[in-house]
Amino acid sequence: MNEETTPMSGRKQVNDIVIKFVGDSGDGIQLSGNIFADTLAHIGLDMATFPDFPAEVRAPRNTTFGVSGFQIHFSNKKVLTPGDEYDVLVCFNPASLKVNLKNVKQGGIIIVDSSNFTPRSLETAGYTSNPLEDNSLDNYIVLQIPASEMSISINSDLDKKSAERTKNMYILGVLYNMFGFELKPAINYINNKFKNTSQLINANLKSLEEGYKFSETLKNFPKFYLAKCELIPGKYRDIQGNVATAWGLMAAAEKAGLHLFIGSYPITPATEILVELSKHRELGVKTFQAEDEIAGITSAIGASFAGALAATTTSGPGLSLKVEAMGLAVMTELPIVIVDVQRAGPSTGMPTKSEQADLYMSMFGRNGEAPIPIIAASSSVDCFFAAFEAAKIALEHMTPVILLSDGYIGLGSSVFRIPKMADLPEIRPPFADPNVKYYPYERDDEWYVRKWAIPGTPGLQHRVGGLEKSDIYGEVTTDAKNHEKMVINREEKIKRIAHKWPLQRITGPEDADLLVVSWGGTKGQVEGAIQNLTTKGYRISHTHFRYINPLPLNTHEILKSGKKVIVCELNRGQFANILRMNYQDIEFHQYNKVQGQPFTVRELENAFTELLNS
Amino acid sequence: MNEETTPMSGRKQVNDIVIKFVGDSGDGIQLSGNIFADTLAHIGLDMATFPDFPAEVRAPRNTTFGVSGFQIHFSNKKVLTPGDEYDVLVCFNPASLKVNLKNVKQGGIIIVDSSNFTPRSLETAGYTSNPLEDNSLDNYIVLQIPASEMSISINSDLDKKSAERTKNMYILGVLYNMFGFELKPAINYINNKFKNTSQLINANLKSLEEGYKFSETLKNFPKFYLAKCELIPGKYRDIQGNVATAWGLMAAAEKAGLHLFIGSYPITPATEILVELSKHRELGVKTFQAEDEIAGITSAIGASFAGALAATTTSGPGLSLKVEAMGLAVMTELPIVIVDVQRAGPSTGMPTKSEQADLYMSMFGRNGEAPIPIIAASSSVDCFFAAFEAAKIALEHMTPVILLSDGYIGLGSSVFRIPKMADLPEIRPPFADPNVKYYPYERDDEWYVRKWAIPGTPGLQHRVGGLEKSDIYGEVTTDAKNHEKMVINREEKIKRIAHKWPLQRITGPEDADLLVVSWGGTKGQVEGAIQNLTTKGYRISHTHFRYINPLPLNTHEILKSGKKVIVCELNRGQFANILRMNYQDIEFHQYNKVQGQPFTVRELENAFTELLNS
Amino acid sequence: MKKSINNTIPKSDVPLTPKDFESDQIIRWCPGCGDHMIVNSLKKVFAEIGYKKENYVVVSGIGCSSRLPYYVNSYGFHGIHGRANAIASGVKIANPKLSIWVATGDGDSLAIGGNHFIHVVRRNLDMNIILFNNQIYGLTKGQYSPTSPLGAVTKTSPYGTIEHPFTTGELVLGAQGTFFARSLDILVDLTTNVLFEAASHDGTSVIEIFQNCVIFNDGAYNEITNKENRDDNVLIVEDGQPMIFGKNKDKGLVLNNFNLEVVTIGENGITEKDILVHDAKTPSPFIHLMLAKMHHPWVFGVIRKTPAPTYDDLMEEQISMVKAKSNIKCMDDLLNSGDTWEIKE
Amino acid sequence: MKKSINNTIPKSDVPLTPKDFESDQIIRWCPGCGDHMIVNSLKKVFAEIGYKKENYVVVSGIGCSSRLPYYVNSYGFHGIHGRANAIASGVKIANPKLSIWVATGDGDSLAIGGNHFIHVVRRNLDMNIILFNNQIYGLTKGQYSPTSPLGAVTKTSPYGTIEHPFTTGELVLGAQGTFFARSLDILVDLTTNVLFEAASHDGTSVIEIFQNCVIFNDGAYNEITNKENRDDNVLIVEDGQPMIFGKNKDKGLVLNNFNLEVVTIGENGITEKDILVHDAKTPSPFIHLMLAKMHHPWVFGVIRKTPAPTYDDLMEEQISMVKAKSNIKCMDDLLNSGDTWEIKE
Ligand SMILES: Cc1ncc(C[n+]2csc(CCOP(=O)(O)OP(=O)(O)O)c2C)c(N)n1
Ligand SMILES: Cc1ncc(C[n+]2csc(CCOP(=O)(O)OP(=O)(O)O)c2C)c(N)n1
Ligand code: SF4
Ligand code: SF4
Ligand SMILES: [Mg+2]
Ligand SMILES: [Mg+2]
Repeated sequence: MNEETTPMSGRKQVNDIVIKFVGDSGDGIQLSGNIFADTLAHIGLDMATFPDFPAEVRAPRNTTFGVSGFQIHFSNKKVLTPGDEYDVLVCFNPASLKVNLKNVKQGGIIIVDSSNFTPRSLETAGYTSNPLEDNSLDNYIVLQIPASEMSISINSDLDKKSAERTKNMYILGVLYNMFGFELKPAINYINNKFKNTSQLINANLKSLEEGYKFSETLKNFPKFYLAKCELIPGKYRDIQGNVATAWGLMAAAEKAGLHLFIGSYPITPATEILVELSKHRELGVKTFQAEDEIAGITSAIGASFAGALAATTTSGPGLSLKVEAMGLAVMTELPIVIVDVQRAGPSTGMPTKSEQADLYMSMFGRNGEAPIPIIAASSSVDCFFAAFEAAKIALEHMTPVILLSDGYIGLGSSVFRIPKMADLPEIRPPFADPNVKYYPYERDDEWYVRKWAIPGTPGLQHRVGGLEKSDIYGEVTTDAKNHEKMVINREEKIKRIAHKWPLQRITGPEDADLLVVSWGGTKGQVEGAIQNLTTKGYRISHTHFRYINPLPLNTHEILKSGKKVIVCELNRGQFANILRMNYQDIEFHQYNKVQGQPFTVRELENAFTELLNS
Repeated sequence: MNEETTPMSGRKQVNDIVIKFVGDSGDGIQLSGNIFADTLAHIGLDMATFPDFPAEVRAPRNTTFGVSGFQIHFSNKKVLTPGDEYDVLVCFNPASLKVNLKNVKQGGIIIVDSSNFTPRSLETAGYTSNPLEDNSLDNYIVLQIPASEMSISINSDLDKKSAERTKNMYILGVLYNMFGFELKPAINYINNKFKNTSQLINANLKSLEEGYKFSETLKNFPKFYLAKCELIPGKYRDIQGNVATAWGLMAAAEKAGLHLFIGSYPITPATEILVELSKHRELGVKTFQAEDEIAGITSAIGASFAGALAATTTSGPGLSLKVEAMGLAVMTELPIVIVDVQRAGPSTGMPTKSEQADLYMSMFGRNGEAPIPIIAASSSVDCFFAAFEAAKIALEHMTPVILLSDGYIGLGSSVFRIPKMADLPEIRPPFADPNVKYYPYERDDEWYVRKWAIPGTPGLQHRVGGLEKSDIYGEVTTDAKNHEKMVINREEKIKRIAHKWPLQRITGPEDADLLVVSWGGTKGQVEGAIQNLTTKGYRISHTHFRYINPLPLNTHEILKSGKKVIVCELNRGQFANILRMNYQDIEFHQYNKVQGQPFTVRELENAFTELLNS
Repeated sequence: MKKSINNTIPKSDVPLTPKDFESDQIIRWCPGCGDHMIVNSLKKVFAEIGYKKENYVVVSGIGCSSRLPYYVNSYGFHGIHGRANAIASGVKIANPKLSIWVATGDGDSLAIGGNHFIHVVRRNLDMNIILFNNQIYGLTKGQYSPTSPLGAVTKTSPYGTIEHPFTTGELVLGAQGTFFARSLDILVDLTTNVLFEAASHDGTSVIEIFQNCVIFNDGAYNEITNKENRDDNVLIVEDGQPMIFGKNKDKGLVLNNFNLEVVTIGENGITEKDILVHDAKTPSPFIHLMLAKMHHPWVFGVIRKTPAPTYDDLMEEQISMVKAKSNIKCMDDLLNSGDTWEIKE
Repeated sequence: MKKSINNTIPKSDVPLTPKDFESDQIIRWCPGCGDHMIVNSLKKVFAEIGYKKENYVVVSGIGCSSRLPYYVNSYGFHGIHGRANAIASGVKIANPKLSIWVATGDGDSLAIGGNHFIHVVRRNLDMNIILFNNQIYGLTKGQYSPTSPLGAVTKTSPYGTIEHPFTTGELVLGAQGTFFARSLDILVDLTTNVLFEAASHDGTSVIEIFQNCVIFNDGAYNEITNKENRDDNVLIVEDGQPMIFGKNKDKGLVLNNFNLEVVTIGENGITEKDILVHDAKTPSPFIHLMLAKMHHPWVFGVIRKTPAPTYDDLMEEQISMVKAKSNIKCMDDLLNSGDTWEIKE
């Protein structure tokens, strides 16, 4: 919570707060979270949020497996992650307290809707005694708010069920008071959200205001304020990782002057990308909800052949189904972006949980020699830039590109400094010149890229396909030497993309005692841990990989800079092994976690200090 | 040709001969080859054969891309490969001469059906002058046999087309004389083959005998004889790799006392496995020709759940489609055998050509952490034993197992010393005891294997599936620690299989200057090259991997034994990279070829000596 | 009284009740979801059919509906998305003595799993496919499915879908289906009846159940579930019975030219005798197709049940036949068959 | 005289001939294969249709039939096995101004590609699918396919298949198809005609062509190709014409009860007037289904051609409509829309 003791109008100053709302799926958790985040945005704070859904659409009430959550980390400084532990836990029922208590900071605040701590709900949650009464919460500041009862009683004009539903606003009122926020942004949000039913607007606003007032009556009610934000000036918005991916692709299409085609099949946690893109017919986005993942990618390959910027979005099991068609895209050398929002596997695994275990498949999962560039987004906001870059590489190098995201950054949100389209790099696909004789597999000498001839262009008629083709001419052939040449051409084309990547960077001392290697969506946690350890005086440096294939040109040099090197990833060591293949002279330690959960900053700190001390 | 000069009845003794028959698809190439091989078998020689099909079913006549071939290598000693270069080339048309001449040994024999060297056929083959007349074949012994013309004239009772078709028998007659073989086995074969049409029998026999006689009239007709065979005593047969795979699976089913279920979709070069298995209803084999590869493997998983020995057979593009379901088999821990007869990729690639480039996909091509054991057959005959062993491991360890074969050994044949079923190892699946309470994910401590409860058994009702399950109990859960535990359980189960593998062996000196590493279907060529170099005095050793995942327990020790280590494979270095991941302290050189063709012994010799001299 | 089922699947020695099929798992469907009613019908029919408990196998893909195997005490396989019918095919072929039940959704069997669906129907493999049609992808939270009506507004079609939907029955018939029945989640007895009929059919039985997804597609079937006019919108057919329906049982179907037409008994001289009698057994699919396609009224009950050889029976027959004729009785025979030779010492 | 085609695909300024579509590739089909004739019909019809040359796209999967794109001078995509229809869908949606032709086989579109096939048909995407039905997997050398008749002896069914085949037309209708036609490889003119009709249809046109595989399934269509009785086994339908056939043009179809029946004109008082007139345009699929299913005689020509909105048109319309209403005209607008805030210096 980073308290500072400068009092101001009786409030403690804080710089950094993690709040988590938890309860049943029907408790309005996500809505409360969104309203709160919206207000934070209006105040101009940095933040990261993460929703935490149960696997079930509507699990039975009050069960521990049915708990839904929404976590917000906000600060006047840069926010790296949605946070490990909570300063404030807002619980709508006993089950949610049970599941989340272990992550509340010692001395943290627990706000409960005490109306819901009935004997029955305590029992279904598996409590044998009421934690609000048995002193088990003595190390926390517990605020008992009878939110459901109060909401019903102050909204007696409404039916009981609807009135009770406003309990989340009641508690929100308490929070606004706690942090000294004006109610204005919340009021606007509510007005907007329920715009067609004034009765609901009234009830929600009433509960919000009453909750605010009620909190004043509480003994020892803790009050805080946040100092002015230190973000770089600019225009900001809050953005979910999956939405950022969608927008990144759209931005690339606009920049390249192409139509965007999306061939996808819904799958958790990638579905939101398709959902978002379906909304944007106004920008000409063509979303094709295919009958399966195979049709998703093959329609995208068809659209690419026809001259669109084409992409397909999925998660692990869906990526598995695209393997054959990825090979076709390699062979036809057509640009497509394949987005994989990784989830916990193998097989169906744990669909709502996150992991980084599709890296092997992305690198190696094709029949034959079929290299594909891989970019891994490092945060929700980075999904925008990574998607843009994946599209740029695909279009300019005539190749499929895999963009790895994960459930954690894909479903999480963070604050996005809005770029200007004019500031994004140009994208220039290698269109064939209709006035020059066209050879489908002729390459330029520098990048080994073939030209793109779009159907409808007179004179460029040609054929592509999955059979091996002759160099330059693109005729079907089984000639032995030609095959080897083409295999090497395709390999070389991908290798050379490394010249387009920025050099790999390192933060921290050049000759650190420990170099931490990370990739993809774990960046925030690793940075957090390293900042903490650096503050504590450790000589520790960090290099984060966004470009996985090909590896940046200076990778070896960077990796040699640490006395010890540790690779942290949410799998059993896939990136570490890829590095071993490439850099045999470096010893790679590993820190791995396969629990469907992100790293916590604390466990990373422990792992690093342990290795440093060993 | 390994000639020895002991003359016997005017014949030179030879120990080792490579013959290749080449011509149009319609020229009866495969039939001639089969009859010749059958005779070799009756004589009791060792041999290996390889058919070489064009990509087209019936390509246009006389085109170079339409050439069909059949290669036979026979010897009175152990035969390692179908051979690099031909002692005798039998050409039915100019195009086939054109394509194959480069691989005829200097001074080798070229037999041509001279009737087919017409101006027109020379032209479609791309000859500007007739090679039979322009001295370009001066370094070879050329035997011009007007086989087509003669066949027509001696079979004037038949229509011209049918009469001409017997030209292959005419030339076969020449060969039988050349090697001093009796015509008896060939006559029996022909009688059998054409049993329903006595007219065809007569014509074929007439041509065969006339060809034999005709060769006597040739000037300088070379004649050979082979010394007595040195194979170990026993009963032998000739077997194609794909048939051997089919039989290996059938043998495993019989040994385990289970029904065999095959869920497959046809694909070159794996189709013959399905074709062979479809013939064996008499042994209760259930072949299910599925609508696609996904139904192939998922039906096999269903059959496995129901208690069958289940397998699916395919090649690269088909394996790509099975990726998602392989993950399901990993998660449900059900036994299935996945046979991949590798062909040249990526994508559709070159379907009739061979390669070893599906290794990466086999090792790493799944979403999530999903390890699968891999066995690679090392020869056509070894397909039998490798398939048997794959099934045994699958059944005893409750896991999918990948069996890697390739087009070269799958379509090739070699001589098989017929085993007795009683001599094959027992197979004992871990059936659940109906009298003990059943927990689907309870494991034995030694092998980490869960028990197999077969539907229809009273009291063992349970559920499996692709979602993560709780340890022991098998309930659906997203518990973080449980997931990690299960990931590690599955990993550990596969790792421990290494204790079941025989130790990795090395042939050659313990402290060789060069250790050659190979795996899968290249064994014969590599052994051949090493034998030759050893004879020449090089200190060179060889270790061939049949067990790819997990690697045999002593692999590190073996690899450390060579001063230099080179990994040879028909891809861009996939196994070499897997070894690098595991053994960072060893420097691996590579020799790779991706031409859709097997290694030649000669090129390997060159590569090895080059490295030795560098 | 139900007629009993006669086939090769072994029967239980003791009478069974739905309780025997109660599972110990907590049901995780949304409160009010139609799925709850379907699983109840299933447990009832398992008891009625009376096979040995351990011979039931329930197979599913992925989706809300595909969670069903957890909620029935039987051998169960919760597969991967779209592959339920292929997995089930393997189970049945491997052991034809098992009674196979597939629980699947409009996404699972008509989107990603469409190919396996039409192929199992074509092969007439003896199994029962319960297709929960809620016209939506439930588990992934509300995208349109291949049965969503043209124009449906869903998460992925904010401006309305532009796709013509399948109708399950037509697809089944187009794929050479031998059994098609339809029910509605709330009609628990009808569901139990048609499931029984499905079980008694040798071949692939497709039972489409209109199922309400209260969360993402609530009211999709209002037209046929609302009390006021559902009787006029619902025709429940029975083999051998005239196709009469309506609040007052005065409406019926007749064939007019090439189309089915609704008439009112008592009007224009129409009597009960004029009403078409349902013939579920006729091999000809034409009237069945018309019934499956009709919307006013919607037709429920067993629309088609026509005998044809099953894949699994033909497989077993072929094996017996070949076995009887062959000299090869074991692997040693096979290994030593055909051309072999001996190398002597 | 053919009527010309009117739609949004741009027309060639100069008249075209089949020569314009001749490719420079050596044809690699077996001599005598039916495929040779089909590609000739296609080149003819491309010229007749008269779109700009560069606007034709030919897409295929894998199989002998799928080699076709090499033998036509156009933009071509030789895809992977089973995916031709999905690839083609992407091409068409991305650029509706292209004329799309899919060349596919009974394996490619009915076995591995069955799902994409039924879905494209359902969506009524404007493209033309030429399905070469040789009742066998040709390229992989002779395994049975989903259209091989029950009992067929092939490489993978040495004792005869145990699978009921699909009939393409029924599957198309079951999938809500709007166009189905049938031809025979040797009837080059009929093929050209039905291809033209397909091109003029807005929506998914399926043209099934019975094709002889001389190598692995020679004579599969003997019944309808042998000179002696083919006229009595073949009915070529034309929209608006009575369905008459036979050597002496004296046979015809009538509806009897619910079935089509063959009658002889002049017998039992039957006159030409009694013969059913073919109506390809009727939305009702029933008679079309009967025609597609019939075996004595086999029915050729355009069996169904009924108007319905296409996916690609609806997509373009939806885009225009949404564009017209939205304030968001470019990415900068979108990025700055909704809730944003500014941090000042
Ligand atoms: C290969 C794969 N693709 C996509 C998904 C995501 N997914 C799970 S269920 C489902 C659709 C479910 O719809 P339906 O079958 O109608 O079942 P319902 O939930 O409506 O009962 C989807 C798209 C998945 N699990 N696996
Ligand atoms: C994924 C995949 N599976 C299988 C194959 C092998 N294969 C190629 S073509 C074919 C069947 C061809 O049959 P059909 O579509 O009827 O075409 P035809 O050759 O008869 O014209 C098969 C099984 C493949 N190339 N790719
Ligand atoms: S989401 Fe819909 S289908 Fe799924 S359980 Fe809930 S109500 Fe049922
Ligand atoms: S195999 Fe059959 S279908 Fe293929 S080209 Fe030859 S004749 Fe035609
Ligand atoms: Mg559904
Ligand atoms: Mg075919």
